[in-house]
Amino acid sequence: MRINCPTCGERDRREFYYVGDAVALQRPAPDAGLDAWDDYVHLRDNPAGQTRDLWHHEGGCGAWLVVTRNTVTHAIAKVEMAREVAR
Amino acid sequence: MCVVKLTSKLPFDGALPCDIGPVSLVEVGIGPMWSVAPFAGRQADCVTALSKIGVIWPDVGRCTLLSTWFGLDQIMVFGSTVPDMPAAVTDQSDAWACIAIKGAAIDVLARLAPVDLRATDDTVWRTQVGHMPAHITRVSADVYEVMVMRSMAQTLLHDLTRAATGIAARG
Amino acid sequence: MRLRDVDTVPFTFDGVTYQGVVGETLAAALIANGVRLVARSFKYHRPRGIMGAGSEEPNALVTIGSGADAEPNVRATVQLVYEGLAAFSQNAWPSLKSDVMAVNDLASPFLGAGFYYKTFMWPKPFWEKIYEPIIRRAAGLGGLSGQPDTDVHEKPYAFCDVLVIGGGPAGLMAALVAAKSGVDVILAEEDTALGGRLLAELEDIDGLPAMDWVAEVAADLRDMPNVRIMTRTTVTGAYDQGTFGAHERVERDGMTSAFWRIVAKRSILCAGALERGIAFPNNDRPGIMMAGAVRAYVNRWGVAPGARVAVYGNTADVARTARDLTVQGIDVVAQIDAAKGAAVVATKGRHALSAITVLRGGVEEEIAVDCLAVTGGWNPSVHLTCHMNGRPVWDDKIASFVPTAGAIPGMVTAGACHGVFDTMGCLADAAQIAEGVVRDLKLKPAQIDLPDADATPYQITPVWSVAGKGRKWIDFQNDVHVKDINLAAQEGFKSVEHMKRYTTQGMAPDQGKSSNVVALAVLADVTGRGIPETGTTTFRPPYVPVPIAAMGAGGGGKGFAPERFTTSHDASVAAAAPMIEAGLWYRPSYFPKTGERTWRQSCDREVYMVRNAVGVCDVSTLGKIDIQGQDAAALLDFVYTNTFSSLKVGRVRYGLMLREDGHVLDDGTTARLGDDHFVMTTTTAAAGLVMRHLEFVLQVLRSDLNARVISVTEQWAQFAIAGPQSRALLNGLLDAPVDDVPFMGWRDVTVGGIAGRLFRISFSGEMAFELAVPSRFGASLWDALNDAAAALGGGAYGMEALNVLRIEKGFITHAEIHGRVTAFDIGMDRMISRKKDCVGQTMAARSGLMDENRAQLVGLRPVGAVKQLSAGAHLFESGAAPIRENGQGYITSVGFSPTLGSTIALGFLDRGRARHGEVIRMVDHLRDLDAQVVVCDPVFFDPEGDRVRG
Amino acid sequence: MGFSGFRVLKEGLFGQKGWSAQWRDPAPKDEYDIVIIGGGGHGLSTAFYLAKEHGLTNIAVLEKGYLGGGNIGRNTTIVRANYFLPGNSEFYSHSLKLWEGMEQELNYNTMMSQRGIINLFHSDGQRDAFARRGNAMVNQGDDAELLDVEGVRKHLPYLDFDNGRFPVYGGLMHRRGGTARHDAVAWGYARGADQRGVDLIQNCEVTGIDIEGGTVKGVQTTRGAIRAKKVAIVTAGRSGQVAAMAGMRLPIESHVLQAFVTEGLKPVIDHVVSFGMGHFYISQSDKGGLVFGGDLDFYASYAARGNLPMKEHVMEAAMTLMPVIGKARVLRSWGGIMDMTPDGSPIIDKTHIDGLYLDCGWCYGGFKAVPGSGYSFAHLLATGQHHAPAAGFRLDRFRDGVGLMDEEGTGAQHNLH
Repeated sequence: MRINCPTCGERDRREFYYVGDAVALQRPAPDAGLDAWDDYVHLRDNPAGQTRDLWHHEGGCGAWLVVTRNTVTHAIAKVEMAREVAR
Repeated sequence: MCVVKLTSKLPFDGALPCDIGPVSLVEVGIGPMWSVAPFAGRQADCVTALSKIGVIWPDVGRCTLLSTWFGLDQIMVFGSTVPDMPAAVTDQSDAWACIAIKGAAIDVLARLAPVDLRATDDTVWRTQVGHMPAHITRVSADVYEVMVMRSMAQTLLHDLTRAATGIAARG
Repeated sequence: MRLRDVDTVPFTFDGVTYQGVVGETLAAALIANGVRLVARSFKYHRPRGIMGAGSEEPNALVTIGSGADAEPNVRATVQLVYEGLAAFSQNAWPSLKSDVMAVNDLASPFLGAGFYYKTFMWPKPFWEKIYEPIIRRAAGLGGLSGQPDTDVHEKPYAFCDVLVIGGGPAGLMAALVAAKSGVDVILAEEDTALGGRLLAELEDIDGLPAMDWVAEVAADLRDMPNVRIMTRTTVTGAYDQGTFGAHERVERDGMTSAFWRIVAKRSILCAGALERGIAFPNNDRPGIMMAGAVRAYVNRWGVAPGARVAVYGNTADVARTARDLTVQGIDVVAQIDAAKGAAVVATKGRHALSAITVLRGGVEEEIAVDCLAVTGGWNPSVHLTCHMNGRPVWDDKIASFVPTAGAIPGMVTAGACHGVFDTMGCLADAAQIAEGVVRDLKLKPAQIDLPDADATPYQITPVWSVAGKGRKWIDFQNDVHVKDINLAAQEGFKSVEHMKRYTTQGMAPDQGKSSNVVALAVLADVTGRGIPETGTTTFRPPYVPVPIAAMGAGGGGKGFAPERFTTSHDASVAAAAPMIEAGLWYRPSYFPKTGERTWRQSCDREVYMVRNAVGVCDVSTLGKIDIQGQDAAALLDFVYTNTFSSLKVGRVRYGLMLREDGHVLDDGTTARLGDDHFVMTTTTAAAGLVMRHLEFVLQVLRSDLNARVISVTEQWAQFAIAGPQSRALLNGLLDAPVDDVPFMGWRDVTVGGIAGRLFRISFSGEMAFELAVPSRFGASLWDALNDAAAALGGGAYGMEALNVLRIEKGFITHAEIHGRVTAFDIGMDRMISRKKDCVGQTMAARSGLMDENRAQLVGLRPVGAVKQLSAGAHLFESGAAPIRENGQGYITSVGFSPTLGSTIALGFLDRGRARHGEVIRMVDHLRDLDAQVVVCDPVFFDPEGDRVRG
Repeated sequence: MGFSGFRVLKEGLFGQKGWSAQWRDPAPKDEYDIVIIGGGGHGLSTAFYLAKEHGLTNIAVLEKGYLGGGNIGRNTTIVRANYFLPGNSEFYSHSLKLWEGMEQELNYNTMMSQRGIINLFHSDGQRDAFARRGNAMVNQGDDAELLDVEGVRKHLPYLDFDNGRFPVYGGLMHRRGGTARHDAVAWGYARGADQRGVDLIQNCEVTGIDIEGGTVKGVQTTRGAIRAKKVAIVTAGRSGQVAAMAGMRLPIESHVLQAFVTEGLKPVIDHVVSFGMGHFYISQSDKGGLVFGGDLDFYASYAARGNLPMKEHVMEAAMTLMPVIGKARVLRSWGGIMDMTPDGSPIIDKTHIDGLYLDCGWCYGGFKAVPGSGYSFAHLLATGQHHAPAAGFRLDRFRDGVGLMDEEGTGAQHNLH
């Protein structure tokens, strides 16, 4: 598996750390309530198909990336810098 | 008050140079090296500040005579001082260990680093060498330099030796 | 028998010396020497000979070499002969000829598919004691030597624009077109030589022998700098985004293999096709071979598989095989055309084929033969196209499966694996396909003139199995025959996956390469479905089996993970300190002094030394992260539970970090170097994790914060100087006195003119400092610290003493903050500031994480006869039975405190903070300990903290 | 029709003609008391125990492919009861007891082989953690022994004790742990359920869950609508999709776990062995193949196949721990879809929809749980009450943080368990 890091170009999967669904980009407010936080920390859409997940180019430039990827085929449609998506 | 005299020690401390088949491994003394990470939106100011002391800001994945790209928003600058600039600057002179691989360098690194090493001179990679985080520089077609964290110097030597031995065994 | 004059060298098979040609396959050499019986089958121990001529060989598996380097299950059809090669048969005892386990074959009526699911159940204990050991010994093929693998294995990477898989006519043409068009090409070929089927066939290209054309193209390719030809390299797997695994066998001294990770923008699969058999009675006798293999032995290797050969099959290959044999002067005694209904219905010969019975036009005729060449047609080698879940599709025209287009992104197929079986067709197909690939890469394809080659169209009348008495073998390796498949269907195992799993067809070392299509056809027949709707099982990587040592190359011994050494490592080793692994680091356990016989004596002395004089300890392994920027303090406020924006420059604060789920992530101290500048320390274990976490916060959660983080762990060698004499030591060592450094303060200092940092922090409860200098001076400073400490009655202390010192003070490590622990559990919930948001704050407030009944950090001391406590022991109420229902907690850390003269422990106990003074029971079943302990505050020593403040 | 050595002999003499199908191939009825979605190990054992323990037989198991086609047929077949957190301890202990009586209970040889499991440790800290686990196992009434390095050497002389990157300090031995023949477990439960009247319906994919007024009414399938009083979702890696049909989001992320088998070899490894400093565990099947695995590939996936980095990591671990198997050749690698939860422990619970039940989140530990899960889930389905050993597997524990069972201590990141 190879991921096209916007900084470094296409790199082998072994350089990347995976954290999970890009839900982290929508961190609830501290007072958003337990349901919102349960959603954020635990519940997942877990689609069989297109998903957005967060990877860290830990073995490369150090960028956190939002990867749009198909969980059935492993095809990667888009890779973005997380901080740009987060803005 | 006694006066203590501290002596310095290089990461490979006498273990290098060594030759394995067609491959030579030589320690590269890094000297003073500073990490420079411009604060948000201030890279242009840093480029200007460095240019005044003759340091060219490297492009992503490139090095220059006195600087090298080192990661997201981060370069290393070589030289005894760095100017004041709107950046996080740290002394990294002692944090890394560096070996120059001469002769069959691409073949050696092809056994350790998961990157396409076909490139022009002065290309650099942040990647892994074996299981270590590393910084690779293509000095020339036949010479590549590899930096790993200082504490992993022995493992770098171990891995490079193993790779070179494999190449030598093929004849 | 050899058909040519050759130079030979000796080799042995089962101890008998034969003559072989260097570079030919062991199978060819055995055939040349008239060896027919080479193996015993897996289940019934049937005598078996050589069937094929390639890596798909199902029968002729042998062990190469003996002693440590013995290599089991090597296909005789790929092993090359060298002088002194020693090969051995497998799975037979006492000998290949008279194998006692062949008794299984007699019992075969009872040992049909799945029989073992129905028996061996009584009496119950007999399974592990009797049945299973017998089955295990009987099963398996070859044996491992029991010695570590000593061969050299490499694991390189390679990158190219186009990977051409297979160096037959299609692969050569594809590579030529791509290379001439200017793309970087890797051509991977499993065989030692390029040419593919052309190596084995009598064919002309442009009016000359086909191999002349092969040699010309190969030379052309070798001359191009953008081409890399990798022979003896099998592409074993296709993975995501154009990544391939490939296994190269390098046969030189001290080197056996390389496992390549090849990355290609595009790939062209030219893997050819594999011949399939026909299921006729007793079709497994040594001497019954694939027709294509017979031609390979005759044409390529110049050895005759028999003197009286019959050919049986359903394509033009029957005539072709007969022709090639006749050319070599071998007697072809019968051509049996299955397409016209003729069949072989019986065979004879126990250890070698002696006769066949042919049924033609209703008449049976027995013919004496010593070799029968069989072809049931060809199956395109679709395997790699299935590695990403692609399903091949049935093609009636060739009565086989062809690849689904696009099954592997970036891969196209050409030639025989694409369903094109004539040479001319392969060349044209490959050229066209390669041109498309070149265009795809935005280049202009070079025009290559196609040579003139054989264009005989492929025609086939499918024949799967024939009637007749006797077992008709399909999967030779796992001994599966037609009746087994019928029985599976009869018992309801009608889906192809069920059939495979019930009969084990296709699960042997050849992964069904020789048997899958025939088995499917038989299953389709018995279930009354067509082959397409019956479907296929999935081909999984690797295409051919790969040694663990090859894919695990570099992992052996110390190569598994980096070793990290501190600058004091050599000095610690010189001081005879046992070095222990701490994550990737090595740290000294203790520093033995003359006369000390046990580690405890050393540890006790070191603890005493720190409490009463001064000790020095290398703490460089702790993570150090430099944090700068106008929002540096805000970042710290967000990642720590407590507030750092209020910390004054020159001061240090302890901080606690949570995961977003509210549990403790790590702890450590952070010093404020300037208004916008901090340096954070982490635990050794969590250094990398915290660094990643900070980047996560800065780039994902709080990209609004303007701050930069970078690890400075390696820049600094840092040493703890702990004990009442620590200040005296430093005042004697540093260039200026340090009397003004307050507890939890830090200063820039110089040591012999070298700039460093001094932090007054303590992990021992004594007045203590940590002195950091650039790493190049670490070794030298360590020596100086040891000398200075010795002069004050102190010295170095190791991990054991460090552990005791911190337990005495109730300081936690990851033994306590083990991932399930909350700030509440360790009594630090008040450190979670409510005035600001921080990671984990909300979830830490969940009811379950703040429950009074949770296990809480406590200290424990023995109060009964048993004085020994143990980490990992569980806690119970005094007098309660030590069972799960009564469990109330557990011990995390234990040490003998020489200061208190007692073993002391930290642990977690239900409602522990409210139970100080209570006597409870500690039970360690595994170490046979049962002790009475009293619950106390986790701070055993100097609870007021007077000593640390000096 | 019972299986026995006698019948094997008899059928052998008469050309195997007397064996009938091991289960029927019924068409789905219009209505059942309970519809179980998923014909894998857990679904089949649930059906079996509903019939056997609760006398409920108007039950259908709906399987979109073939019975036992999911993780039950793709795992490394390890059976054990070596957990240390309350909630897990009692459940796996119960499950192991069911394993020990399985062959007799099912009249099917599932080849349960209690050859012993040795979890190796490589530091003092790991030893203490394993001691804590072992003590929990003994507290629960299961077996555990702490081996020092010499103790390990006696059992596993072939390990590299001298050169490995992480020396072996010792091991936790669990003698009652072992392996079993995975397919046979599915088939045995299927046959047992079928014999008791359960309809096992293959090639029947559920496409919708009918819910009216907060109560489940049945399911839509590729073979028509089926009404049901209760619907049980037991679909492992696909739980998220099936629950979504009922409008639910689950605390699950599906990941790929790879497994490997080598060519057949004469006996070399007699136990189940796991490495403590990398992800690697191994045993040898009765057919002689070395069966081994490692950790997840770590990215969410439904592809049931993995990539090279984890394969290489697993093989490198093998080489540092037991280089004697270096010459064994990997024959096949494959992947399963793991339903990973935020604490690494499973869910057996009712849902907020009346009549809709959930059994999922087995992460990569589902095989050993097959009998226990079916037994406990059947109990819940039949009685409406949690079966005591599985009472901790509540769905709401994540929300309120009560009774989390994070054995690894890695927190609410699904792929870290």
